Parts: sequence; C-alpha cells; structure tokens
Amino acid sequence: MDLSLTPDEVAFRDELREWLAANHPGVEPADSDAALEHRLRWQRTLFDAGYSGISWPREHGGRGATLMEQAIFNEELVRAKAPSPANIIGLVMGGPVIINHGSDDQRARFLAPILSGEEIWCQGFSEPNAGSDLAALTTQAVRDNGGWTVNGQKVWTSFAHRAKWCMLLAKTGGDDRHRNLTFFICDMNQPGVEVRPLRQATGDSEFNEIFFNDAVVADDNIVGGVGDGWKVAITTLMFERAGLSAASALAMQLRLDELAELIRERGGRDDVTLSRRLGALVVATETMRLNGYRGLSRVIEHGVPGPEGSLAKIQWADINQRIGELAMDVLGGEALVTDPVWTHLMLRARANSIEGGTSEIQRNIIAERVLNLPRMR
Amino acid sequence: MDLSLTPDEVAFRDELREWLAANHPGVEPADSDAALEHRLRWQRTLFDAGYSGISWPREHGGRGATLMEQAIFNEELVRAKAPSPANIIGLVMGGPVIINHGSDDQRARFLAPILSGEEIWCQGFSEPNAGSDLAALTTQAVRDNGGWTVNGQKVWTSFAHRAKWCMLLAKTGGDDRHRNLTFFICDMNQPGVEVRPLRQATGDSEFNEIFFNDAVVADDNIVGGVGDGWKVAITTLMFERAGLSAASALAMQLRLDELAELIRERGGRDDVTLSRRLGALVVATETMRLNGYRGLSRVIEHGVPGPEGSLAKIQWADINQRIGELAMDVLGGEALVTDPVWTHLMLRARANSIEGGTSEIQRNIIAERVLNLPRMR
Amino acid sequence: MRFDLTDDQRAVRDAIDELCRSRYGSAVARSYGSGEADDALWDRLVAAGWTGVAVAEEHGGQGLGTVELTLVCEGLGRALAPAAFFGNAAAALLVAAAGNDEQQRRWLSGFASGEARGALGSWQPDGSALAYDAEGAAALVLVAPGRAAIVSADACSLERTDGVDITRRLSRVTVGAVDELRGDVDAAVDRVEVALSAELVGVANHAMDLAVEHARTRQQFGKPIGVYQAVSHRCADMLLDVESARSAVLYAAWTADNDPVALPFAASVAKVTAAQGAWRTTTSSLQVHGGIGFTWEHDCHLLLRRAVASGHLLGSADWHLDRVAAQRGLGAIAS
Amino acid sequence: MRFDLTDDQRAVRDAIDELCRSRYGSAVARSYGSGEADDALWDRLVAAGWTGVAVAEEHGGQGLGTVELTLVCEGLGRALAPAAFFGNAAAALLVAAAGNDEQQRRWLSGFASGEARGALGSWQPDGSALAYDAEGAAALVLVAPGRAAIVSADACSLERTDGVDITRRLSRVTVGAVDELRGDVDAAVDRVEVALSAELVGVANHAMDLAVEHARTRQQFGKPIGVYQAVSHRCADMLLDVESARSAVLYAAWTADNDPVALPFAASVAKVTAAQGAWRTTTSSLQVHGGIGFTWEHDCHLLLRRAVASGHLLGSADWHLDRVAAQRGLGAIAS
Repeated sequence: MDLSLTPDEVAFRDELREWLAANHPGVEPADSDAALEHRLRWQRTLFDAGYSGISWPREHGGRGATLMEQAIFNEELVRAKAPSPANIIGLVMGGPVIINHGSDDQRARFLAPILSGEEIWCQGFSEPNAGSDLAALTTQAVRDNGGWTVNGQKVWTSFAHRAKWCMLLAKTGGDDRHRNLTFFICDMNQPGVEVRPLRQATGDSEFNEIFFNDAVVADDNIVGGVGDGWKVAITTLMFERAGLSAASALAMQLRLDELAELIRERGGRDDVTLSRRLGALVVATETMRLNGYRGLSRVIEHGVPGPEGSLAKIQWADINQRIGELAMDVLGGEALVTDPVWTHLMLRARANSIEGGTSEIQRNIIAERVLNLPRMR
Repeated sequence: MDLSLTPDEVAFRDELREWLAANHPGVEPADSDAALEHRLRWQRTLFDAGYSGISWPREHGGRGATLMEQAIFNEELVRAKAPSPANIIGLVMGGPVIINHGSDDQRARFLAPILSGEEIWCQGFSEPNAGSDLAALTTQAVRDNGGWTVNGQKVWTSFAHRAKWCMLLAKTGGDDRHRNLTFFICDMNQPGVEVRPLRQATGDSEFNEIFFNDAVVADDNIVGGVGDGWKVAITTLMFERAGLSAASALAMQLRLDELAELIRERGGRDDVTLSRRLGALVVATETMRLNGYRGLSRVIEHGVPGPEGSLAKIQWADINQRIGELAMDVLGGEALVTDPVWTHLMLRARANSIEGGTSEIQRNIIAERVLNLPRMR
Repeated sequence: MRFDLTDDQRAVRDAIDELCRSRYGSAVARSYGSGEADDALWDRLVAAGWTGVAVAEEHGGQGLGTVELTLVCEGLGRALAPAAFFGNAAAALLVAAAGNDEQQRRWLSGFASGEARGALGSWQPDGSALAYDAEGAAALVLVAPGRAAIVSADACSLERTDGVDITRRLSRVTVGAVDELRGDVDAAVDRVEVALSAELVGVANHAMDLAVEHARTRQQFGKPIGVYQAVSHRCADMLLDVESARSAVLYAAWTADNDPVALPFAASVAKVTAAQGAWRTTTSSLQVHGGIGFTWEHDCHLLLRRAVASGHLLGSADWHLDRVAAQRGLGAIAS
Repeated sequence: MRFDLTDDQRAVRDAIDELCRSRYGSAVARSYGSGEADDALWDRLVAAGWTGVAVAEEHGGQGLGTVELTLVCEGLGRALAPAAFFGNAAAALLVAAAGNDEQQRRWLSGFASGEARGALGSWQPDGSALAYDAEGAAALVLVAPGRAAIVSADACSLERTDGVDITRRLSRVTVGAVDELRGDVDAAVDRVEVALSAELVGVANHAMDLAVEHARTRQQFGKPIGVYQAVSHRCADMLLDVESARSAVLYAAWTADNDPVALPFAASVAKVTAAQGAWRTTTSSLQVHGGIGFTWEHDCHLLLRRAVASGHLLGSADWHLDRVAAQRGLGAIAS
C-alpha cells in the first residue's frame, strides 16, 4: 500500500496544474447555451494541449494515460474549478465503447471528432416506461432495405439538442431480454429525430426528450452486432462510473468548505448541531473519496470496473442531499428566499438518487452482484 | 373532538389513583421467580378489588369498563410504577379470545381462573422456522380417539414454565393456508409437554421453548372450530395491541425523564446534541401517545382494532432503541461498564423490532391493509 | 375523551376540500405564484365566511375553535393555496392573543370579514421581514422570537423576491414605526405555529397520496412498483409521518382553546413533527416517482418547495427541541 | 499510488485469519470473557512474533508499519479476541510516540517481545480508569484527552467489573503516582484510535458476513429472506459501512507513518466511520437474524456488545466531529 504519487504522477500533476493556471477558461456563464459554448471552447483548448481523452490509447488519439493519471486529471480540474469539457458523454462513454466494441471503420469515423468536441454525443437509453428496467424499452428498430428504421421515445438525455450522435438502445426483435436489444449510433441531424427540452424541478432544462419518428440508421452504425445491445450498454454504464468518484468527492469537499463559510457568515459558528452535521458530511465525503481510490486500484489490478461503483453512487447522492438539507437549516428563516447556489443544490440533489440508476437499483446491484444474495424472480 | 375526561372517567381515575396509592405492591424483586410471585400476589390484590380484566363484560367477571377506562387503567398503572398483573397474556389475549370465539363451557371453565391469576396462560404461535410466516408452522395435531395428539416445537413463549394453559396454533391438515390451522387450549401439566428456558442476548430468560411430544388435547379445548385457527389467531394478535400504546408511550416518557436526569448527573446538561436528541425522543413519544388515543377513539367508534396498531408497534421499537443508543452516548466512556438499567434497556430494545411481528412485517401490513398497495405474489 | 372530529368538524373539513377541489389545483397555484393569475380562492373563502372561522363573535367572526381553524389550514395546505388565508388567520390569532383592546377593536373585524386582510411577516436578522402574499393586505403582523407588532400596509414597502415556494408570492418588507403587541406573544406565536403545522400536514398527505397512487400503477420489471419493499416501506413510513403530525396538530389545536398550559409543549411537538414529516414525505414521494417526479410539470416539487419554505418559517426544529429539552432541565435555554 | 495491500500485507492478514480460525472462535471468547478459561491466543501471538509487529527494531520489534498493525487488529476484532494484543499494541504506540528515551528503553522491548505486556486504561471523570484484560500485564498506559501516563502494574489495584463486552475482562483501576508521557500525546492517541477502529472493522465485517449468510439460507414465505429488499438493502448498507470504515482505517494507518500532518483528520474519520459503522452493522445484522439473533447462544450480541464497548472507548463520535469541524473554523473547539 502506497498512497503517495509516483514521480511520474507527480510530474504529470504539476505540469497539469501549471497548465491549468495558465489556461483556465474563466467563470462559466449562467446562461445554459452560453455555458455550452464556453465548454466547447474549453474542450478545444484541452484538445490542442493533448488533454482530451487522456486515458484513450495513443493509436486512437489519446495520450495513453494511466487510470491514475486520469483520476489525477479529474481531481485537478475540480480543484481548479474548471468545467468539464462539453462532450463529456462522448469522452467518457461513447469513445470507450467504440474503442472496445466498435469496428475499425467506426473508430476511424467517430473517435477524432469526439476528442476535439466537433461532434457532441448523447445517450438514448431511458424511456418514460423504462427507467430502472431496461428490459421494458419499447423503442423499435426495424430492418429496412440496407438500414434500420427507428420509432420511439427517449428521455433524460443531456445535450441532445446539440448532439450529432446518439447512443441509441432499441429493440430489434426476439423475446430473450438479453438478446433483443441493439446498440446504434444514430445521427441526430435528420427529419425523423425531434428533440424537446425537458424542464426539471429546478426550473433548468439540462435534459431533453428525443422522439424518433421513422428515423434512419445505417447498418454500419451498429456497435457490436445485432442483439448485442444489452452487453454493450452495460459496459457503457460501467465506464460512466469508473474513476469519477474520487473527483466527485473532491468537488463535494469544496462545496462543504463553502457551506462552512456560510455557517460562519450566518452566525452559526457556535451552534454545535450545525458544525457537527457539517463534520459528519466532511467525514462521509472523505470515505467516499477513499473508497474511490481503493476502487480505482482494484480496477487497475483487475482490468474492468466492477459493481463497487454502486457504493459511490449511493454515497454521492446521499451526501449531496444532506448538504442541501443542512444548507436550508443554516439559512434558517432566509431559506424561504431562493438562493442561487444553495436552493438550487438542495433541489438538484433530489435527482441524484434517481439519475444514472436509482439508489434502490444500486442496492439491488450490490446485494446481487457483490453479496451474492438471491434475486426475486 | 374533546380530549378532556368525562366526569365518569375522572371519577374512575381518581378512585383508582387513590386505591393504587394505598395498595401499591412495592418494588419488584430483581430475581425473575420472585418477580413472578410478586406479580401473582399483585394480580390477586387487583382481582379482590375488582381491577382484574376490567374491560371484560360483567357476566364474565369483569366490570364492563369502557375501552377508555381500560386505557386510563393502563396509564395509571404505569404512572404509579406498579407492575402488570402476572397473567397478562390470559387477561389481554386468552380471555378476550374465549369471550369472542369460545363456547359457553369454555367460558365457564377458563375465564374465572384467568382473572384471579390461579391459572397462568402462555401463547404458542411462533416456531423456529415460522417467525414472521405463520403459514410455515409445522407443529401438527392429529385426531386420535376423541382427542388430539400434538407434536412439534414452539419458541418465544413467555411464562411457559409457570403456565397452566397454552394457546396453541397447530396444523390440522389441508393445503389452504387459511383453513389448515386450529386453535387449541393445551394443558401444560402433562408428560408430553416439555418447557426449556430460552436465554436471551440480555442474559435473562424471559422466554421459553416448548416441545410437544405426543401431547394430548381434548376436543373440547378447540376454540372456534377445526380449521378456524388462522382467524382466531389474527383476532388474538389484534387484542394484543389495542389500547396499550398510549400506556407504553407514557412508560417511555417516564424513562426519558430518568434519562434527562442521567444527562444532568453526568454533566451533559449543556451539550445541545444530547439535549436535542432527548427532545426529539420526547417529541416522538408524545406523537405515539397521541396516535394511541386517536386509534383508541377509532376502535371505540368502529368496534374492532384495526391495523393502525402497526404504526404504534414501529414507533415503540424505534423510540426504545434510540433511547438505548442515546443512553450509551450519555454514559460515554462509562458505557463500557454494564449499567443495570441502561445497558439492559439498550440490549433489550433490539428485540422490540422483532418480537410481536417485526418492524418489516408491520410495514408490510400498513402497505397492504392501510394503503392498499399491491402485494408480492 | 374523544380524539376524533365531531360531525360539525367533519363538515368543515369536507367543505374546504370541496371548495378547493372545485376552485384550486396545482395549475392554478402555479399561475398564481408566477403572477400570471390573481388569487382565485380568497374571494370564495371570504364569501363563505371562512376568514372569520376562529375570530371571536364579538369581532364579527364565527367564534369556532383552533381545531376548526387547523382543519381549514390542512385542506388549504393540501391544495397548495396562497397564503392570504393563513396570513390573515395568523394576524388574527396574534392580535387576539397579544393585542390590547384597542388593537383588537381596530383590526379584528376587518380580518374576520376579510375586508381588511392581515398578512404575516417574519423578521429577519437584518431587520427586514419576509411576508407571503402581502400585496392587498391592510396590515402586516410581524413576528420575531418573543416579539410581535402590527403595522398598517401603507407604512410598509414591499419588494417581490424569488421564493423557494413558487405557489406563493414572497416579498421582502421594509417597515418604519410599528405598533407593538404587548400581550402574551409566545402563546400567540404558538397558535400560529399550529396553523402552519396544519398546512404542512395537508402538504405531506398530498405527497403521500401521489406516491401511493404511483406505486399502485407504475409498472417496472413486470410488476407495479408498490410490490417492492423499497417502495412500499417508504409509503408506510410516510403514513407514520402524516398520521403522527396530524395527531400532534389536532392535540395542539385543542390545547390552545382548552388547556393553554400544555400549549407550548404541544405546539413544539406539532411543529417539529409536521415540518420534519413534510420534508421526509415530500422528498420520499419524489423518490418513489423517479424521473417523472423531478419534472417541472409534476406536482412533486411544488409540495417539496412548500415543505422547505413553510418548514423554515417561524421557529426552527432545533429551537423547538431546545424548548422541549428545557422543560426537562436540559440545554441552552434551561441554563 | 496504490490503495491496496501488498503481497506482504496480504500475508499478514491471512496469517492472522488462519491463526484465529484454528485457535479462536466465539465459544473460546465467551469462556475467556466469563473467566472460565485462560487467554488461549496471547501465547500464540507472542510465539509468532506479532506482539512486536509495529515496534521499532531497535526495541526488538519487527519494525513494520501501522498498516500491518491494523491488519492484525482487524483480524483479531473479527475473531472477538481478548484485548491483550490491542492493549499491548496501544501501550507500545503511546510510549513510542509520547514517551521519552528512558521510558522507551524501559518498556518497549517487553511490549515487543510480549514478555512484559502493556495494557490500556482510559481515565474516567471520577479519577479511576477502566482497562481490559489488565491482569497479567506488566504496565498500564492510561489516557485521557490530552494526557497519557504509564504506571507499573504493581502500583495499580484492579477490581473486576461487569462489562458490556462479555468477550473481554473489564477492570476498574485505581492508581497512585504515575509516570507522565510528555511527548506528542495527541498523535499517539490518534494511532491508538486507528488500531481500535481496525478492530471495529473486523467486528462489523463479521456481523455482515453472518447477516448475508442468514439472508441466503433462511426461508420465510417460501423464499430465502434475502430476496426481500427490506433485508437485501440492509445488507447493501452494511457493505457500504464496512468498506467505508476499512478505507478510512487503511488511509489513517498509512498517514500515521507517511503523512503525520494528515493523521488527526484521518484518525477522526476512521474512528467516526468505524464506530458508527460497527453499531449500525451489528444492530442491523441482529435485525436480519430475527429472534434467533437475540438468543444468548448466537454470536450477534457478542458483536453488538463489542461494537458498543469499543465504540465508546477513547474519543466519542461528537468529539471527533468537533475536531473535524474545528479544522473548518466551526464549533466549540474552534471558538
């Protein structure tokens, strides 16, 4: 066990820190369209410096960074309060899936514009009647002279209104729930695809609905093979979680520092109920960060991300929600007034235990796959 | 809505209070056999004064008290720190079941000695492999020239080693889970019945196991009819809960007063974490007391106890467990030493969410019978 | 003893439910809160005489009790109604319990008839106050721990500000000279806490009803999600919270009129139980709903926002727990 | 960076597990605790050289790190071993970190070899101390917030007293003159907290293993109870508690040797997480077991008793949370 960074890791971090200090894109605009432009420019800056998709293999345009370097990169971005690059879904899910499951032609076609941010990706898995239960998907793809025709509806997709490509999971026939789904890369710029913003409880519209109405996908845009969608999608979801939890925990620590500041400002410094609640959140966040590093070490040793990510997902949602609740109590009577930071956080955090697999589904996964408990049939 | 006592209720309470002050049996001995003797004498004292089974109808030896008077009686016993009568199971379950489901002969035979405490009753429902699931009972009763022969094992029975009669639920054939159980009154004084003490996590032996080895029960000792056991048992369990929760809550309030005293003694008076935790328990206990009175008013209006008792059961277990946990934190470093009151309470409370139907089963009952949620098949 | 509504009290509850069902729903609440539509309910409540429900007959009210008032508040809370009724009722409770004869004569009849409505403001540490739906009120009653005062609306300046609760209109109030209410302010504020808690019971009950309905009908993995204990046990816990808060509010309301010595404790029990219960129930209901519960169009967040905002109005849970602990000789207040 | 055990560290863990499996189980723990049998483990630990695992080589120890020490403690915690090892290791940590040269020379070699064992006592407000398994020790190291001292066993009087933890022997200790340890007491105590937390990880892990096994095999309603989310989600939460505590302990142990500035925070995180995690896990495991888990013969209550007793040894959760908050400029310690 050695928790110090290696000399190579230190060199990587120091160089990155210096670069970030010199190239920080500034404060993100509040307007969501402007924010996306800001993040597109930021991705281009990262790309030009060789910091886009750093853990992708060199032959696919990455710098072949280790997973630990990727984790350091994620943490340093958080520490510098720099935004994520615009095409985060392409970088974290789309690219790795194509690298692992795609054809050479697909790699040649899709990877470079993901890295540069020229082509934004979005994810089309969830449907109104298939949130936790992917087997209940109803979007259909039917083979149709050399291509596929898609009909159905997807929800909770980020960036769909700006995306060029959608990772689309659709039914392609058969009853076997593990063999009747296919993973498509669907062009969003076509008449059969309509995107509508989905307004959330916060008032923001981070997400969209996508309506597929005789949308067309070419045969070449299937990843894996027909009927392999379930397997490919599961890998995608695992990539979503690996290596992010330590950086997420760091982001929450920074948030907790701000909350401590709020407590001091509002005169609650000597209220031990508030300070101990804050302390308990700092403790929980620290264990999440440490669990993240332990998980990462396991991935490095065993190669693939495991279901341990479910633990981090539960912790992340729980801690964020408790931060929001504590912030309201710190504000006290002023909690009636919308605070741009804390009210938003309190509301937004309620979705954390739903998005990306509900906390209930995560507990099912832990029970079944880690603890080997029997499953309800 | 009128929460004041009626003049009759006030008169009843004042008379009882005066009587309790004059006839209090004194502090209960620590030794469990001596404690039972103490409670037997106490029941005889109550009986002689007309205070045993007060809500039983006059024709069956009670005083025909209203449910509200019964609740007042329960509270006053708690307030006076007087023990329950020894034959509590006979008074609360055995008698009411016979009054409601028994034959005239059974009433004539069994009721009077329950009231006087001459014959102690115990309850034989749970089995090692049938805790939450009564349908999994395996104790068998087989008809055998004019009587029944019983074989099997029961667990978690209180007072079994001193009981004359056992309310015994046994399988009597057939597959219909609601028609294959029969409710027997089994004589404990016979060679086919063996009682062994069951030592608990606290070190005490409040409960017993009963082994039935060709035990004999007469046909006359069936309550209801053959195959009616399920229905009769459910009524019994409902009587167990009705009208007790307000008194249980009062007992917890008295306990919380002692815990507040402990906090002051141990110098934790100004530790707001401790005082707010105590305050939260006082609040929770008060809502349990109020829920109890509301439930009682509903029973008085509608005649039978409903599943609202499940709410009180959950609250009772939860509050007791939190009292135990808080007491340990108040004791701090001294919590390593066994405290006769608080360590015992902390340990004993862990069973509160198991005995008499686990908190999980209570939530199932609320979900299915109160909220009409669908049931897993 | 009878811990249950009388037939007359049931009639109050049913009348309010009926009025809200026909006149007020979340769509109306949204457009009122956003300023698109006027308060559609106030005139009806005035016309039916509800505004004077708990005001003494000598001041033109119905002279009914605090229990009846809380039944109205619970129904309005369930419907996410504006604060005009609650604020006016709070103003009347405060003036009646803490105002002198002159103050009572001056204000109560207008509050009772609804012709000169009162609104409630809570003083903030910076000396300003926050008030809901104060536009159109004749007077504001302002409260802070241990202090209450009344001021004519003319003497206030109101500035609309974004509230967490988007079904009400929040204003920051600046006041000059006020007329202090020098009677038993604590007892008066406790009554307002009880009315506020009653609203929160309605909010929590509504959130529970939505969750239970969703659990019965939403299918995942081929079954209604209510069969899963992760969902059904959540719903059972909601019932525990809702019924506990309802018991606590009814009891506190009864003590206000019949056993005032018990009111401080009962009011604290009611506020803590209702505020925490509404928070737990509304957040838990959103979780049961999943993604759909997080959309702007769904009512889950309206209920959650109301639970947060009303739960932080007047005394905090910790303040009330301190008061309860102090009665047992513990904590900061006691020492 | 590699947050994972080395092969050598795994060998330590496996050796302790093997030793306990063959030599120590709950039946032995019960008879030791009740005084019926001697400590069956201590001589084996001495013979295998474990007593000196984290003592410097110059004092006759193995000179391994705090990480290795916590692995031994976790294994012994899982097996519900007596406190002889833990108390001796704690004494060694305290003397090594807070003792002067003379004190180190006098005591450490005996602790390392196990020939002159140390025991740990915690001072109580009344001036006495509580110590586990102190009979047969050569010396006691006594700690209180900010203070540590060593005293020869001859100078102490021990009185056996009933402990919550019935797998250890608790004594009330009365001492006269003591020899103060005047070095960095806080850093020394933090190391002991980490070792104690490691024991609690073993306890929690054992409780989880029992619960998971029971959930797989116990049938109710025709199915193993692990299919019900009320049970399976409890088990998932246990895993979260156990793995979080293990991460926190490993990190704190590593900082003790490699990044002492981070130790106070890391030790607080470890103690809070391990103590609360062990309480939650042991109580939750008992609940999963139902009635059988509440019998004297079952091990559930042994684990729960250990969780309570060890969780209340040294700094309380609130004390540690205050220290964490103080680092952020909040709370009583900061002010």
